[in-house]
Amino acid sequence: MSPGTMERMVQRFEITELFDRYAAALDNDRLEEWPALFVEDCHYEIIPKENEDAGLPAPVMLCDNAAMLRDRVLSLRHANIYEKPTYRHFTSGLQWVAVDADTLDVTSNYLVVNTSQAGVSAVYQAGMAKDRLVRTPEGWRFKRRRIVYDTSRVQTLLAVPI
Amino acid sequence: MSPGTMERMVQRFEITELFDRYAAALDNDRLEEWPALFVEDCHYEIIPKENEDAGLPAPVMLCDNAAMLRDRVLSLRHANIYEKPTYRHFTSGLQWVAVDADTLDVTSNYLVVNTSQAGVSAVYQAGMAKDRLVRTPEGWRFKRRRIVYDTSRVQTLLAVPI
Amino acid sequence: MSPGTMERMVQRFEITELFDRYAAALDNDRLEEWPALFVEDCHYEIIPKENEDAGLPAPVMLCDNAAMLRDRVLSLRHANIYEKPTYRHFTSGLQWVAVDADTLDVTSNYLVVNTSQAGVSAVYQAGMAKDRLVRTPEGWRFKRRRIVYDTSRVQTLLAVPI
Amino acid sequence: MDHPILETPPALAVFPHTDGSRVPYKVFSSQEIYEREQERIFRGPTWSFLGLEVEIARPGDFKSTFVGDTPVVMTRNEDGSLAAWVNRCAHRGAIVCRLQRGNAMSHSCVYHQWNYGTAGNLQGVPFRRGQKDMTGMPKDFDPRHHSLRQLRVESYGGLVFATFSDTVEALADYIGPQMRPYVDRIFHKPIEYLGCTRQFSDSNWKLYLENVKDPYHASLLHLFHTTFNILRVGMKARCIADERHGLHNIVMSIKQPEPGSSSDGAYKAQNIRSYDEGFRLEDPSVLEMVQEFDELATNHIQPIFPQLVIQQIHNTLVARQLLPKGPGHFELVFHFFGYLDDTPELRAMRLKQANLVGPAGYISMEDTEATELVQRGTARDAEASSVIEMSRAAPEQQDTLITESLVRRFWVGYQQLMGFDGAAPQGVRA
Amino acid sequence: MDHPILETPPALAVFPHTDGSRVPYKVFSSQEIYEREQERIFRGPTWSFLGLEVEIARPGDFKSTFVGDTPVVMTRNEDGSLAAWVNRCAHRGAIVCRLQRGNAMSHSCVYHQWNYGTAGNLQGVPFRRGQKDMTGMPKDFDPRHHSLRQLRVESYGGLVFATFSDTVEALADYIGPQMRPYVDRIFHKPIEYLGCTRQFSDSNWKLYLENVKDPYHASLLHLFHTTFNILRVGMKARCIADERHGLHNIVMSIKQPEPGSSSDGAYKAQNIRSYDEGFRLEDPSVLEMVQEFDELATNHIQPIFPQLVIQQIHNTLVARQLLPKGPGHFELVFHFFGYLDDTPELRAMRLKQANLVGPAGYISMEDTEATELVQRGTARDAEASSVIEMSRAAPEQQDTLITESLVRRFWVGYQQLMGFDGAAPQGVRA
Amino acid sequence: MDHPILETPPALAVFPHTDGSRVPYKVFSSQEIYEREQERIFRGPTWSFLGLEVEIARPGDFKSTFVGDTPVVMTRNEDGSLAAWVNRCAHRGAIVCRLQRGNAMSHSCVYHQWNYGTAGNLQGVPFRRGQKDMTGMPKDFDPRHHSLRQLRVESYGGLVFATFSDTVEALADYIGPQMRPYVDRIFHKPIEYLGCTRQFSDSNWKLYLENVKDPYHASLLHLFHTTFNILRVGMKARCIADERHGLHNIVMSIKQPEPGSSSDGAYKAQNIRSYDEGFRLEDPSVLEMVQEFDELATNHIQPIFPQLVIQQIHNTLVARQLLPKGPGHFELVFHFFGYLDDTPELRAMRLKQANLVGPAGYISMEDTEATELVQRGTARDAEASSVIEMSRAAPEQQDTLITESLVRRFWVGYQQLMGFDGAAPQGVRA
Ligand code: FES
Ligand code: FES
Ligand code: FES
Ligand SMILES: [Fe+3]
Ligand SMILES: [Fe+3]
Ligand SMILES: [Fe+3]
Repeated sequence: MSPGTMERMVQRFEITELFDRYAAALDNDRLEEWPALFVEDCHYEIIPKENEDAGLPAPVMLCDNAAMLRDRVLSLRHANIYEKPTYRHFTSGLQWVAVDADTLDVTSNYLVVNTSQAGVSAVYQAGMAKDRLVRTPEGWRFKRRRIVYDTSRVQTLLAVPI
Repeated sequence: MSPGTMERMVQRFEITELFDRYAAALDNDRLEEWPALFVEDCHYEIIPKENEDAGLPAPVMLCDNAAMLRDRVLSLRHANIYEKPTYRHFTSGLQWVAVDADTLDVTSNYLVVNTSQAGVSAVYQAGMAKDRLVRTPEGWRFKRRRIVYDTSRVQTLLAVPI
Repeated sequence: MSPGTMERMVQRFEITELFDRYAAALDNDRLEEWPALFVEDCHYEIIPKENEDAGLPAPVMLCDNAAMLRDRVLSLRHANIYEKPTYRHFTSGLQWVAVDADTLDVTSNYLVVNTSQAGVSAVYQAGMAKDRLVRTPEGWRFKRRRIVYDTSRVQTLLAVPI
Repeated sequence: MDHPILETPPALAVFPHTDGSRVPYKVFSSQEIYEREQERIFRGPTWSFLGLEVEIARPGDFKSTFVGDTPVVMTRNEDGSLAAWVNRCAHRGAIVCRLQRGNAMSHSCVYHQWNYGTAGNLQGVPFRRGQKDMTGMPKDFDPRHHSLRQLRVESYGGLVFATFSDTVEALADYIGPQMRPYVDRIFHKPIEYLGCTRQFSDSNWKLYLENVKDPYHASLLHLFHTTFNILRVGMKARCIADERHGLHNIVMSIKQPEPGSSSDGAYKAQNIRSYDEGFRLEDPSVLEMVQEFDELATNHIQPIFPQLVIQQIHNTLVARQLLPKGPGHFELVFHFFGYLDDTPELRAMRLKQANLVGPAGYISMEDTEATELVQRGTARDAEASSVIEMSRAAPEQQDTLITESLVRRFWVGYQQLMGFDGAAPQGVRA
Repeated sequence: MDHPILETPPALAVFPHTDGSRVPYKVFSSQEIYEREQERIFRGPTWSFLGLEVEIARPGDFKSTFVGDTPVVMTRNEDGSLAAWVNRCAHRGAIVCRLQRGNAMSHSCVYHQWNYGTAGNLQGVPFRRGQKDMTGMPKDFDPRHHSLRQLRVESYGGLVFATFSDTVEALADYIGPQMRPYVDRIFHKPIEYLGCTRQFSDSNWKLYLENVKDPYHASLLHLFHTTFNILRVGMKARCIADERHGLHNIVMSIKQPEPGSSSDGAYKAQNIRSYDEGFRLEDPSVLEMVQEFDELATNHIQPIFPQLVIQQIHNTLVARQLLPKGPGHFELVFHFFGYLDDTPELRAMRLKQANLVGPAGYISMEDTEATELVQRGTARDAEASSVIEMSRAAPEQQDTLITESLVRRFWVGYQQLMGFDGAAPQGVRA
Repeated sequence: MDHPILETPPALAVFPHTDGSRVPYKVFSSQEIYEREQERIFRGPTWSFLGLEVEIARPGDFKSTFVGDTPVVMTRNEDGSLAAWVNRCAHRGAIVCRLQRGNAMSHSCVYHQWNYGTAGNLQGVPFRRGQKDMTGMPKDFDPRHHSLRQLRVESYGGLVFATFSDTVEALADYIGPQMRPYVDRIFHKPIEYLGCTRQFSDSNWKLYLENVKDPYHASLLHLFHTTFNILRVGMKARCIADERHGLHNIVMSIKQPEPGSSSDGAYKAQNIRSYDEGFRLEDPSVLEMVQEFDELATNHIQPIFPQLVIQQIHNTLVARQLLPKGPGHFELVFHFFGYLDDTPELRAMRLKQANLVGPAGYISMEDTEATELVQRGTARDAEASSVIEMSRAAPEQQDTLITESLVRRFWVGYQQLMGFDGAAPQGVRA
């Protein structure tokens, strides 16, 4: 086994652990766990590929600190009216570079399948995630997560984060 | 690498190997291999999330030993009439805890895409799996597998296990 | 950890790295990187399961060397007219055997979700890949990749490789 | 429901024979016929099954469901009485109740918060009297005239039904003297709700009714018993259509109880036999049967037109709700239940026997497969007809499973309700 | 647009009252009505919003969009003028422009390479004069008669509109003297395009217009402000329908500017208050507001019928384009913009406030949820009607948000355009 | 097929010119026209291609396919003869044959096990004579009157066709004296079936026929050859429409064989040339060509109306089956084949050249893209028409690829079949 191999194996493992926790939290209605996967001073954004490709900044969701993430959850729990979705996240095409010992820049494909109250499951959104992960005492956390979605026609609404 | 890391890496690897074998068997019409991934004294169940959330027990499939799994395969091969599906299983959001050295409790998301005889592929079912794995001489096997599906409206029928 | 375990863990890791690079290239419009994942003397083929099961050879795409892969990319870039797709590849059910120290025979499930210009995402194709990987100085490369697709009814056209 | 013949364009559907033995395939695919069914059947002189009383046991409990394809909510009022209303806000038409199940002593439409009581009565309109110098609703606005559309609701044996009709007879009379004893057979003591499963089929809702009224297909389409050489000893059949209109019916397979048959499963052994050439179940427990009714029937299938099919197969008990979803689709909701006094063993057996029925059922999965084969086979041949002849020469015969009498009787009743023949429609009234 | 009454089958849609207070639900689901809307509204005497001039700033810039559901391309000609044409090749009907956006000084149809100028004029036909002994096009073929269908195009304040009508008045007159000042309020200086987001709803396009013309729902459906106890100090309302036909309107919520409110965000503090029993935002910055207009309005919602809704909410600026996609669907395109002279801070604030609007907006996500609830609630009841009574007794009142006057006015104008009443339709002409 | 004019509502479709040079776009989207096509074309006096004889070589072999959108099964009888029947059970209408391909000496419907011979004749009805005291089918039930709907079947050169018509001429005459020599050119010796690929397009089936009858688009839409500077030496064209009705035709591109061209691929070198400014293929082997016919044609495209297109492109041989799936969709099934006596090298070349055609074909993928562009471009403009003028002044000219004559001839024949003109329809009979 080449020297670098084990290091990358561990990185892949740790990134996957984080992504799986992320999916498990959002997909099983444990939204409250979601902000804890980010550092306080973070950036979270959902933006259509259409704008990203054109160099235009308009997002559908934009949070520049973890407090805004918690506010989003609070609002979804207590203020907003929407048909509660049941997401299932799937990830592939994981690519990353180590910026330094404690920083990883990661990109990946994602698919979100949603099931309506009527019990019909369908592709809700596909796209890619552009992430920066940083090492913390609790393990890797998101310093920045930019969700760039292909599915520019958002069906009905987007309440729960991707 | 923290001491626990390698242990969890190996666990993730071994769980993934089992899940991949499971998918490869069901998705490539090798149903006969499916019961062998369970211990004899096992529990297999497919139940809608709707019932699970309400604490109600009604399942669509329920086997309380491996003989019943083999019977299901036998019946699908020789007794039941249905349009043979072509499933493709996908898994994500893997989470697990080690109950003891030889027992793992695992949850995961799943997606099953099915292709009809007419050659059209579509999302057939999404949901989560709640599993208990036990270590055997042949490796990890399912002691309990509970498929909790989101897609409460089962399209046409559910012949081949999930 | 049994002696063989680490070897298979590394193999799984390296196969996954290759598959992820493959997906990242095709899914992010970096087609030019795609042929480089094959050895020069390679075989690439896309064929419907319908024919494969019947032992019939008719493919929808067939390249018997890397030059033909590069030609396909060149033609897609400069000659052919089609609505540019946005694919997202997903893989599961990874199974492999080591033919020898430098050769792996691998099978896997795949799902390709496509998003149209109108911004609608849908299942485009599902199936399985039958691959032979060989070790090269640059790492594992495809010696042979046979895409056997379930979705026999190809929607509109198939321009970008799977 | 009195439809002058004129009103019925003769071309809409023509039944070549008067005895229901020829059915034009058009009735399975025509949007126009579907629209008329919603009006003349589901909003006509019929009672539609909504669910079980135990699903809404406590005051305020509610469940969203349908009558035909009209969204309807069934509720339990504070005084314990039942109510049902169309799930369409009296203001600007929004779905008021957005949950499938729950408990609430009032229902607010999210759009402008108009508030309704459990019975669908309008009890609150925000800013009705304005605010400060805002005027609010006009003086002549009377909330009593803007309640949700309220339906007649009645229950029988714990089964809840609703109707849009003011003229249809009381529920017990609608079920009728012939069918009531069989409903009573199943609903003779308090039940426990075990949950529901749902199945969606790409075929017309009447194809499913044809299917459950057709014992002829049972042993031919469902090969589970025969494949595993499961001996059927001395079966006696009972097939009775409601003599008034043929829309309801009962189908039973009865065997005389035998010595040794009991809840301890001793029954199993003799119930299974394997042949050298045959296949056998490793674990036949799924087919055990505990006798819990005077008459030992392995099957009790009873459609109460149009939305209910009562089912007892071995020890599984299910109230199936049949919901049309356009001409080419229907949804089935299987309501599983047991009895409050079930032993843990019996309860476990009921759940295990869920393997027999529903979307994955060993002896039922073929039914939706079959109805979809008919939908696809007939789509292009709207003017062609089926040929329903089995035992046509012996319409009175009720002790055979090899018959299509119930199917023919059904279609005759259907024609009357739909005004598809010259006869003055009596609908389902005696 | 002069439709003799005869031409209108009386049955197509009947509005029980003449004041728009009763709307038959059929108008939300009927394919026939939808087809007529395409003809009488989107291809009738109206101007449809296509996009912003800044989206096609340079000569050759183009964008594919729609007028109703007809594919249309808007372009910038070499001389800087604007053009728009139906995206259907004059030869055999293919979509000519296959990209959503781009820059090209000519457009070639891929099928046979017929080539058109930016204005849609046919300028090239391959092999028109044949080749060697091949004949080519007939002598009588005149390219000038085979251009793309060209539409009238005008822009107002940087907003680009097009129409199929030769008779409708000029755009400025169409917007009209009542509405222009409010359009000018937003479009008073050069803007910067920030990108767009899209939302697809399974409901009728008019339900969305009803929604934006309905201030009554604002505080009742959108619970964000109330949930977080965000104090609304001294709000003044303004609801004005275009007196000519009621199809355009303006809705504003105005507050008197207060000492200390400024772009430095000091406004924040007093704008947020928390109660013991209430919830509070950890980071209320999303609700900051920098005063940038004489009148401090937190909301400015202005539909210019049929395809545009101008929106200013706090500091977010959006031109919403409403596109019908069949009777049961519509698409919304949110065009976000700022001003060329925005400071980086202000620009950042506009982007952060995108959290308030659009498909994931804190105070907007409920709107499509509501329109879909109405679509589903009314589908089976085409003949029933909504009850639109709020403040009906005070039609003149314009200073209240508790009113449905704008909705009623809209429906009256809609009936005229569609020829749904005996009155000689004046359409939208004064 | 004799349709009195009265029966044809004049409004259904109006062709402005009599020469097929103007086609109302309505024919591509109207459900009503589609329904009539099923009746007058696919169930009218035409022969529809089902597949190749080699696909069902052995007795009992069968394949499920369609005539129009009616499910049909083609079979090989025990005596080696061919049969075809509508895949709809005579009992209650289920699809009888549920597999795409297979071998069976009889076919049982799964629903009630009615059993049919390979020719579709009813040969078994379970419990027909009842059982014990069960009555079974009535005495007057005669199985001979309840077979599957059997179609006329004939094959020509190994191509299997079927028709619903009793009056249409024999297949060879239907193909006709003009077209037969070209069919013979390809089907002159025993073939080997290599498999099929399928493509589904969201456009009308006639758009695909227009496409294959339109050599004008070839060099303009398909840029593969030109992009890679593939020299086309001394091409000769041949475009011939069936003079009887214009529904069938042949299009060929012929080159005189040149010294050195042979199966050893020496032909390659001179066939490829690169320019400094151009692109070149690294591996041009995909464009090699072995001469295997007297006439060295790179392309042979021959539609036999309505369901077949015979194709030879270089050395790929394909029988394309065109299946309508509603007004807005069609499916294409590419049946690849070679000759029994192919060398391994030639067989390999045919498979490699599959890269040229089908859903991923270098010189074909654009065709479905184009037909969908037309479908989308014309959907809203049902009353507008295409302009089909190329070489209209030289209808007799057959040696050019720059022509739309075949397209015009097609539409004239189509109008006759559909009864869309005043002329007494001759259909496709000479
Ligand atoms: S629509 Fe229900 S309150 Fe307005
Ligand atoms: S269709 Fe546009 S050039 Fe022919
Ligand atoms: S439908 Fe075919 S046997 Fe009854
Ligand atoms: Fe059955
Ligand atoms: Fe709103
Ligand atoms: Fe072509």
